[in-house]
Amino acid sequence: MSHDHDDHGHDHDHGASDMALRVKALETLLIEKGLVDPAALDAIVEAYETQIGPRNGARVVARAWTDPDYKARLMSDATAAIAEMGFSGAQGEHMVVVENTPDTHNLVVCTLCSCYPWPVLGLPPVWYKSSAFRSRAVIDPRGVLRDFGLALPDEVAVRVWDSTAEIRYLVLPERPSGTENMNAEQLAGLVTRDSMVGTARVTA
Amino acid sequence: MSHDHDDHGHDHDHGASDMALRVKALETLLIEKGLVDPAALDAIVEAYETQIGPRNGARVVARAWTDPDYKARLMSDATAAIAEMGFSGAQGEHMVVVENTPDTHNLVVCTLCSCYPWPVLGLPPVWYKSSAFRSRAVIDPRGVLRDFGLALPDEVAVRVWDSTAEIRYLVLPERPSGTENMNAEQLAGLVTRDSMVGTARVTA
Amino acid sequence: MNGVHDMGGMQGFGPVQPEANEPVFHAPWEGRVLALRRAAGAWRKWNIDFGRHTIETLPPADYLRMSYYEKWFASTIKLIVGAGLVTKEEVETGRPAAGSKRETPPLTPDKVMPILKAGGPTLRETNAKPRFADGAPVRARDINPAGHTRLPRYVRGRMGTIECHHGAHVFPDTNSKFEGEKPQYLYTVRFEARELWGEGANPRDTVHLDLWEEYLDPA
Amino acid sequence: MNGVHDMGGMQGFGPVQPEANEPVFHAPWEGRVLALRRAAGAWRKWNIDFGRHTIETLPPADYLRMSYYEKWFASTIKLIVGAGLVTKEEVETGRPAAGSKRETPPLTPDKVMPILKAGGPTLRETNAKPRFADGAPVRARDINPAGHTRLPRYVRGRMGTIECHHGAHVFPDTNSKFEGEKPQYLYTVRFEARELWGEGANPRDTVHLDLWEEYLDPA
Repeated sequence: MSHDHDDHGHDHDHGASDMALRVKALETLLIEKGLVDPAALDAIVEAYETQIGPRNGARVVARAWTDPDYKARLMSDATAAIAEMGFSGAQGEHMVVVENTPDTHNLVVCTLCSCYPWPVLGLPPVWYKSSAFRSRAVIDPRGVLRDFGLALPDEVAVRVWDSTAEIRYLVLPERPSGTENMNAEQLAGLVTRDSMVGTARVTA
Repeated sequence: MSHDHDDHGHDHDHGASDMALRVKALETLLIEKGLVDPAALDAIVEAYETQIGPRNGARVVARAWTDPDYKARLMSDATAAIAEMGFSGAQGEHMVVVENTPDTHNLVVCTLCSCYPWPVLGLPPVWYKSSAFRSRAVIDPRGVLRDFGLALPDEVAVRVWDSTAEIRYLVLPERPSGTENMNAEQLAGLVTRDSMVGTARVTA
Repeated sequence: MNGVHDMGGMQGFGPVQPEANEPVFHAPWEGRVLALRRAAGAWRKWNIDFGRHTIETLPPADYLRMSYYEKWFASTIKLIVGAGLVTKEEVETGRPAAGSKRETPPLTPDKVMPILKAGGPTLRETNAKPRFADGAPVRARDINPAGHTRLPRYVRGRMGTIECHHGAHVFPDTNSKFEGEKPQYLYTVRFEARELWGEGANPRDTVHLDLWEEYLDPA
Repeated sequence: MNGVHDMGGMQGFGPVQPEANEPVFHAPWEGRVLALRRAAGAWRKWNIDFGRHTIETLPPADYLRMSYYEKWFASTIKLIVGAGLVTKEEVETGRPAAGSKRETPPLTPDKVMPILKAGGPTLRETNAKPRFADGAPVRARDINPAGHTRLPRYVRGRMGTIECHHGAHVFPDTNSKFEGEKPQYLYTVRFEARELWGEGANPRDTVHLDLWEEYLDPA
């Protein structure tokens, strides 16, 4: 799609540095008014930069691949099974896990905003929040998957999960062949964020 | 609806003077390449500034009010009846007239772009082309009419005409009482553009 | 295309704001854009349906931000570059490419009023019989074409009633892709507001659309 | 509200563009916006549904133009001004109003992880029986509320099948207006892609949404 207004491109750059200044000004105001504690702000940022991210979900997936009892608990009560691993809370209060099989591929979206299972996947990537993904995932999921390089045969059913309520979805991808001798930690290293949203497969 | 980005307001002013320069540059290029004749451009602008406007439609309406035979022709073949008055052509190739009555109020919109009956009403006003009008006219026509100060009782049916094809609609408003002694020319002076789109009544 | 241009039924754009004593143009450049579009159109390199689709495919955020004539201007550039009348470089520099030939404009001042008065009728002769009679119940089809269509989303899958037909008209879905006029019967279809918007709507209210035969199924 | 945020089924936004090795934040201010929103939320002056609606009611052209954290920032200002935590003038000048009292922040660093780990569950006890059994056919209602709703346009009026319920959850339509939690059964409803998008869709494909009891009628 061509964009005839190259001269408007500056808005974005202008916008970015402008945003840094405006956010700083608001933060300063709220601190001065005693409404927020700057150390609490630091702690929130640090939590999402270092602790709450897709490695959590990868550990859940790897354990489900290697521990049949855990997998059974995960499929019947994902919230509790994920909490066993120490992951819980904001934007993951009510979890459901959906399993990919040779016949069925799952894809998660939030068409109305950008709901995403934070405790297991961290903050959503830009593409997940984009209008392109939010709009097309429900009407053209196979086209979206092709954008990610994943061409599904017609025979594989696509199940799209639109996160319209407070249930959050995690895709349990298929364990790749050739990984029979890997342990859970090694397997977790293979599991990508995109595979747990449903826009990729896990490869060995 | 509040707009937190006052600092983006400049985009519009910037945009306006910028547009004048950009349009001038394109016009100059097309003239230099021999693609357009500047005198033809002047003639087009002049036509819509001086000849093709809502006074045309007002004359059609006034004649329909005063000439029962004309009104019958107008209601059965609007395109031909309007052409009798000398009005025809671009964006009015296929005309239909819809009549307001004490029981029925008609409102014209184009939800997909801004189709409008140019030969009888001229170029559309900004509000007709606005997202607010295009979106709400079909789902909340009574609310739109209230924005224009026209509160319709529930007993009056509202018919909305969405101009999705090349048929163009002209509303024949109700002739106001107290105009029994006026001639067609005087009546035409009362007929507003909005009354022929359906967002106003004609008042004496 | 289910684009942001397909606005029927959206909420959140605020009140309609009429402007008292609105001028025909708010700045001279608006009139020049209108004239340039018409004069460039006289080269007959595109049709009205392709032109509309060119506006619809502007980036959605731009579509909402731009004024009507800004959209026309942006889409006119897309049209004339796409048709090869000018190059992108010529638009950017504002100068004809070195050695480019000087054309002769097809639209001269004497032709302006005749062309505006003639317009571009879309009614076509047909030997076909209309599929639907006046008063027939119909359902608008559930189609979601990626290209241009004039079947708005808000009526798809909904039941309506044929009011009348207007003869056979050029079909925008194919004409916009230069795949032929495919003329077919065009019907005015009446939809109850309650069928479209649920029980909150006034039971007396109706919405009428002009829909091509291919957009409709018997109901 | 049928706003531009209700994007399911729209076309014309182009391809999805994944970014290789995307950082958690693309600039430090993004993280500060996230943190400010959470820390201001600790004043408990609004709930998540009101917060979402505050983003949805940004001007539509801004909604499409802004990045995610720009929208959060703009809506946070609306929230804290609307809640009376700060005044518009304070936001504009960046300084506390003369004589304004200094508060004590409710969110201290030690509470951050416990609060993030706890989240805000929306499951509520209920004595009601679910209206719909697993496997029951349902139709999503044709509602068009002006306020917040989590029933997307693309399923309204469409037939689906109950897959399961998740107990009673806080109802966003009322909670967003501070009219009560009105907890009610939340169901996962399966829609055939063909029911939503017509015959062009793959007959194997389905779309699943979590919908509250009030959004559904028996079919």
